[in-house]
Amino acid sequence: MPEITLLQALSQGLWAEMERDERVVLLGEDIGHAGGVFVLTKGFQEHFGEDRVIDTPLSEGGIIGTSIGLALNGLRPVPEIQFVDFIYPAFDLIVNEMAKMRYRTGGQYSVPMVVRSPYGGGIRGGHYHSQSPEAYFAHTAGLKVVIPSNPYDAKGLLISSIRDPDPVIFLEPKKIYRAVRGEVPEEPYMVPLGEAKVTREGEDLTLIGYGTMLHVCMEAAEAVEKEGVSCEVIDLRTIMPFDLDTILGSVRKTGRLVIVHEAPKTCGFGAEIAAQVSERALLSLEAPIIRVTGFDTPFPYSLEDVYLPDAASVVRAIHQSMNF
Amino acid sequence: MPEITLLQALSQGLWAEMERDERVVLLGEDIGHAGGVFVLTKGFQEHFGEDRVIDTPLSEGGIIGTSIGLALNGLRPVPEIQFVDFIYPAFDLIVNEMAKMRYRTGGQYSVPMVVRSPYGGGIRGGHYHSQSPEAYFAHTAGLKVVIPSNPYDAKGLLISSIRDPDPVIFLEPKKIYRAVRGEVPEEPYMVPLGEAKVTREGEDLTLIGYGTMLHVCMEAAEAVEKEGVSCEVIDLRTIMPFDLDTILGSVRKTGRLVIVHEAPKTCGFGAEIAAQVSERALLSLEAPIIRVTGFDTPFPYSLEDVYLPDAASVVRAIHQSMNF
Amino acid sequence: MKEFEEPFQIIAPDGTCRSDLDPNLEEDALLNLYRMMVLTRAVDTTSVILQRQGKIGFYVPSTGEEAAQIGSAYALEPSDLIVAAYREPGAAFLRGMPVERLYHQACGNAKDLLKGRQMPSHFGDGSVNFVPASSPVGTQIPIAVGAAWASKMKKDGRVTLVYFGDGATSQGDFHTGMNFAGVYRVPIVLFCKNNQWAISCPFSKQTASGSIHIKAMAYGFEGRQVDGNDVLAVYVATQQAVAKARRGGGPTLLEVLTYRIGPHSTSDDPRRYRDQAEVDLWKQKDPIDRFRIYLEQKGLWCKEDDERLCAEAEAHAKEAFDVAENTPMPPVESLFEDVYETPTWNLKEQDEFARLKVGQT
Amino acid sequence: MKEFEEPFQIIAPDGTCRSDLDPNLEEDALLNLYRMMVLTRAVDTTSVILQRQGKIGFYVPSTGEEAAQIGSAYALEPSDLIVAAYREPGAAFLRGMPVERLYHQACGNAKDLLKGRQMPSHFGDGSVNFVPASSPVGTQIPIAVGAAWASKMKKDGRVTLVYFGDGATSQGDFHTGMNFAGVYRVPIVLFCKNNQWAISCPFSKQTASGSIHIKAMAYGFEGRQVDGNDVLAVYVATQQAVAKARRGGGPTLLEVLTYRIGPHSTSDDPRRYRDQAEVDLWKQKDPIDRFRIYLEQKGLWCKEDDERLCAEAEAHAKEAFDVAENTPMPPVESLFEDVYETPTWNLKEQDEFARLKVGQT
Ligand SMILES: Cc1ncc(C[n+]2csc(CCOP(=O)(O)OP(=O)(O)O)c2C)c(N)n1
Ligand SMILES: Cc1ncc(C[n+]2csc(CCOP(=O)(O)OP(=O)(O)O)c2C)c(N)n1
Ligand SMILES: [Mg+2]
Ligand SMILES: [Mg+2]
Repeated sequence: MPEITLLQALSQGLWAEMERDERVVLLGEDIGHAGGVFVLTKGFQEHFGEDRVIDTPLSEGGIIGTSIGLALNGLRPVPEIQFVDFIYPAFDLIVNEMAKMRYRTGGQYSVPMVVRSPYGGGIRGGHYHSQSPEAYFAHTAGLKVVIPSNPYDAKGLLISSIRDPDPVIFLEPKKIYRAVRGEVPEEPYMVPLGEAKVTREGEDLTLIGYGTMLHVCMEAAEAVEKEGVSCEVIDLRTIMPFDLDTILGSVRKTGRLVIVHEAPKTCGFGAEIAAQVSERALLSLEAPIIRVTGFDTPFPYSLEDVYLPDAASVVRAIHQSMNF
Repeated sequence: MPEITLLQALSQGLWAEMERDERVVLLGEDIGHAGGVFVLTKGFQEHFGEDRVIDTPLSEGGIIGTSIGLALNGLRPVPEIQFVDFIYPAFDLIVNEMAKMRYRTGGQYSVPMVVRSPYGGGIRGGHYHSQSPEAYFAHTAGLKVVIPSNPYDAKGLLISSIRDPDPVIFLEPKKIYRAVRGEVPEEPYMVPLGEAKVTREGEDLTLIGYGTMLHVCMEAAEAVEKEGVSCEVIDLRTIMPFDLDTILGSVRKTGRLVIVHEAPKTCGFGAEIAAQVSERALLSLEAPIIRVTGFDTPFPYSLEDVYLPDAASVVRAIHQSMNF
Repeated sequence: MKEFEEPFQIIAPDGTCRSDLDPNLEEDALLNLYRMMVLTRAVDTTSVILQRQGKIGFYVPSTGEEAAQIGSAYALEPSDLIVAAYREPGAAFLRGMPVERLYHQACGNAKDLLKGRQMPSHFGDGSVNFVPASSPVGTQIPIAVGAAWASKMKKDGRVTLVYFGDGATSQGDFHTGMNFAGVYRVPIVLFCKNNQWAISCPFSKQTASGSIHIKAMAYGFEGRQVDGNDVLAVYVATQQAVAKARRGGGPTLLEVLTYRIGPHSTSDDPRRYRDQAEVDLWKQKDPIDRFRIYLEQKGLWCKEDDERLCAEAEAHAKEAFDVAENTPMPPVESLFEDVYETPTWNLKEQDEFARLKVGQT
Repeated sequence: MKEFEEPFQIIAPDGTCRSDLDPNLEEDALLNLYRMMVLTRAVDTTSVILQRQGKIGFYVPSTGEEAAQIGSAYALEPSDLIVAAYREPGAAFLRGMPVERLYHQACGNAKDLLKGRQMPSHFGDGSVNFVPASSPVGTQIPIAVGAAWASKMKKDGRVTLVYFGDGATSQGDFHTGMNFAGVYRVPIVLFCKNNQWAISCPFSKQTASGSIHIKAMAYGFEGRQVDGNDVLAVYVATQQAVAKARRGGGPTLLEVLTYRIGPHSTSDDPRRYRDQAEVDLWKQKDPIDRFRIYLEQKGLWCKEDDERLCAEAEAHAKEAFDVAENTPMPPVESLFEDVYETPTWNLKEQDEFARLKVGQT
């Protein structure tokens, strides 16, 4: 199988779904003629036409709002928000309409659609090109939230999201768009939503990450292996609904948990995992659950490396947990 | 001291600050001529004039956006969002501008302002007149989030918020606007932000609530007292920054914790408390922390009593914790 | 220039008709329009009473705005889509939604198509292509534009009509919806019921533009002002906009001038903020009275007919409510349906918890 | 009707001047305008090279848009407020922000007034009443309207000018800002630099309205189209709008027609989406060339002057960058300042953690 980047895998998945299902339409700023600011949709408009790969005016509210209508009237829109930091003009439409359409109409209408957006830090983007807002969406009933960490999952999860009957927020870790490569089958395939993946088995401590941070977890796990600490690493993949069984199974085995995410700590998604685990597996815990996260500040520019969780910080947290 | 309602206390606090500081201006839909949909600002426009009590067009984005500018240019706006369910058209302005203005300008500009809004269920409002979105704001660095539960605190916290140098989201539990009365000094006073209040001392279990749910906690505490269970009840009052010391002190004493809020469970503010407590006081915990919360659904209409945490549910959680 | 023209009118307030503009509808059609207007008024009157009696929790009256609702909905094909605000029950009735459904929704009972999840007056009925309202003002606009756009892409020949108020035009959603409608020339009628008030905000304070139809210039398509208390004018103007949309001519903004005779909702007391004199003035332009005079002048209607119809309509409303009132509440498990197509584990768990709570297990 | 008029112009592309419209600025003033335009161009050219050399991370060029920036900023009093987008360095320089500050900001170093928190090209300087840009397109509009409104309330005589692009007019924030500006008649100049592109989106696909100034009709105040490559026209039009605002006449929308000669930013390659022919056409309308011819025709300027000035400006830019390059990075603790006026407990704790991380404890 060919090795391709995460970005290429997403591009492939999107292309495959557009070939398979003519109801799939893409819309967003600069995605067509220019091929997207990350060149993810390069060649799409030439192939699928301007009616299915739509360059929109500069309005996230317009993009999401009309996408909801497109979905409600039978299409399968996959709107792109150029950077997720710019999704908030559409926040009302997302939380009050997209998330609630099925519920508020008693199931008479539904809006299957996938909002794709690059998220996260690591590209020197300062506070408006680096945010990780997954907790906002995880807290919003009616949304699914998906974050891949590698090319294989990226393609499979994107395809599953597009075929899913519910609206999905699909966050793409832009830092590793090109940095992470992997083998990806050329044909379409699905990676089911809601299932985490144990990317490394271990006995002593569980590390949970997703997106870019999964790789930080893996790096930390490798680092402490030399010291004889065996970490189990879980790639959450779907944030909502998250795979609690896999998490609990692992923590019951290891007794120790470190959660890593880029988003600010307070009310970040790590809090939910910590709350669930300490509620359901308290007696298995041999040490406090530690969260290694971004700080409770807007995302910085010059000091982004200080802001972002790195393997060394995760290793420190592992030590802290092991020495408890 | 006269007994007044929570609504009257807020009205008094607002009036007092407008008298004290002419930079304070109110703006919102229907707040002036009509006196507000909850009649909280009745008589304000007559007294302070149309330039300080401003009826705005129907645009939350306009209300918050211009308020940010008013604050940036030296005023102290107190915008009202008629129901917090309608705050999201301004979400971008809140999270990307209001919350970050001081940070992104390196402290050159700041926007002291208080966004007031009725929140929460219990008035048969269905999903658009009942939401509790405090977790969104608590997760946003740069914001303070305040929720009073009684007239005394309401007035003092509102005055503190207006005098605070940072932007504050001030959520008013509309279900108890008129249902809760209490003694309130006529003169202005401050209740400091960031400090919780122990509204009932106890030994066996800690209950944490805020807003309407504080009263549910108190009711549950009274109910189990008869059984010999002594609950300590904490009124959080400020959600961000929350008073971790008071929480930890209490849990270290009681060893048991039940958190109650109306917002959906997943990624609700209860998760943050649970995560903090289980990180910092794990060895004090004699039972898993339990969250009694709204469901992970949009807020319903007919079945709102099933949706909302009630004393009986809290009592069940207390039993569960005590029997662990 | 459009903005200096008079609003489009066919029947003058005194019932006289511009025969050159009369669409010459058949007798049945004319009577049908009238009946629907009267039914809408009867439901309104009944509902306000029911609310006062504590039998329903809330209601949004549309008295005075019947011509705007009925004339517009009548211009559509059944397969066309309506995306509504909350003040258009008449449009739903005209489409075929039984009055009973409005009351099932108002009661939030087990037969409510919305399963008891929204406040009253948020009715809707997918079977007649009438999307239920949500409360946030303005969101329906870009959504409707998207729905219309889908029709253009699918070439299904459908036109979408979206209702919104004068207040809604201040929202960002109005702007982005209008802009996308213009750029992609989607088959939509943007139907603004300018009833002069947004709760307590008079139109003069909502915007400085003086009118709403003029705002279409900012988006490169036609805006048109219509006398909203003249059911024929509303019908003809909407029909023309629909025809244009259907033949690929793109969107039209209609500003339909009418008046909110009643309170904003049963929770509102308009005496706090507006003069009765203004209301009285508009009462003289009552759309039902005006159309009745027209029908009478045509010899199609008489006093006895009217008395019978009003009595029937009132009885119909009451009977419909009786059925709704006697329908049980939705079951607890319905709380957890429709969040997703298939409930997730957390919802299943919470469903258990809810049953425990109500003592079902 | 406004929308059929030609854009306001004083100096034609060939340098000839409509003497009836010439504001007859003093020689010093004219030369100052020219110098600032040249400086802005020099900083642009230098910065793009610095970015290619990897010395700064990112840059937003404004080549071709100098007249729009300089002419407008020159129409303001120092105490007036500018709320900027990211493509107006010239306006900041004219106000008195040293070029060094732009580079401190671009380097995000310890002397950056923004403390290293934003990407390059988000400069600003409170000491010259120039609010730094944030990235979200459009948010500055309602904020600026609010700031102007505060001036009206305080009667401080200040006028606010807000810059935004053609793309920004599609955002809801444009709409709500414009609407509030109109309703409250605030002293603001809404200055839209229509540079024909929003990244890859040509103006023709941004809106179907054909122009931007026409959109002011939707808000009840004046919109005016100006030749944005004519620094005198920009100055005069802005000056008139400022004067009107200052005397209580309310807001003005200026659509200033210019062209983004370079890429959207150093991350962008416009060859992917637009024809070089179009660029070349606009290059012939270069605002600096045009104004130089005017000055030359007036006998105020010659080739040697120009060579000297260009060399000076380039040297100035380079020196400024050198200073910035040799300034250390902000300290770790600066990360936790300014989130709130006083750091909260969680930030203090995280500050400790951060120091541990970088090995400072
Ligand atoms: C986003 C939002 N803000 C505020 C409200 C509260 N609200 C409900 S209806 C209304 C007025 C609407 O006026 P208009 O659009 O003219 O429609 P009308 O009620 O006159 O039919 C307001 C302010 C809301 N529902 N949604
Ligand atoms: C809300 C938002 N959406 C998208 C972007 C990405 N973006 C940055 S600049 C830009 C184009 C802006 O065009 P215009 O307003 O015409 O200004 P110009 O860049 O031409 O000066 C886009 C899409 C953004 N910064 N903010
Ligand atoms: Mg209205
Ligand atoms: Mg532009």
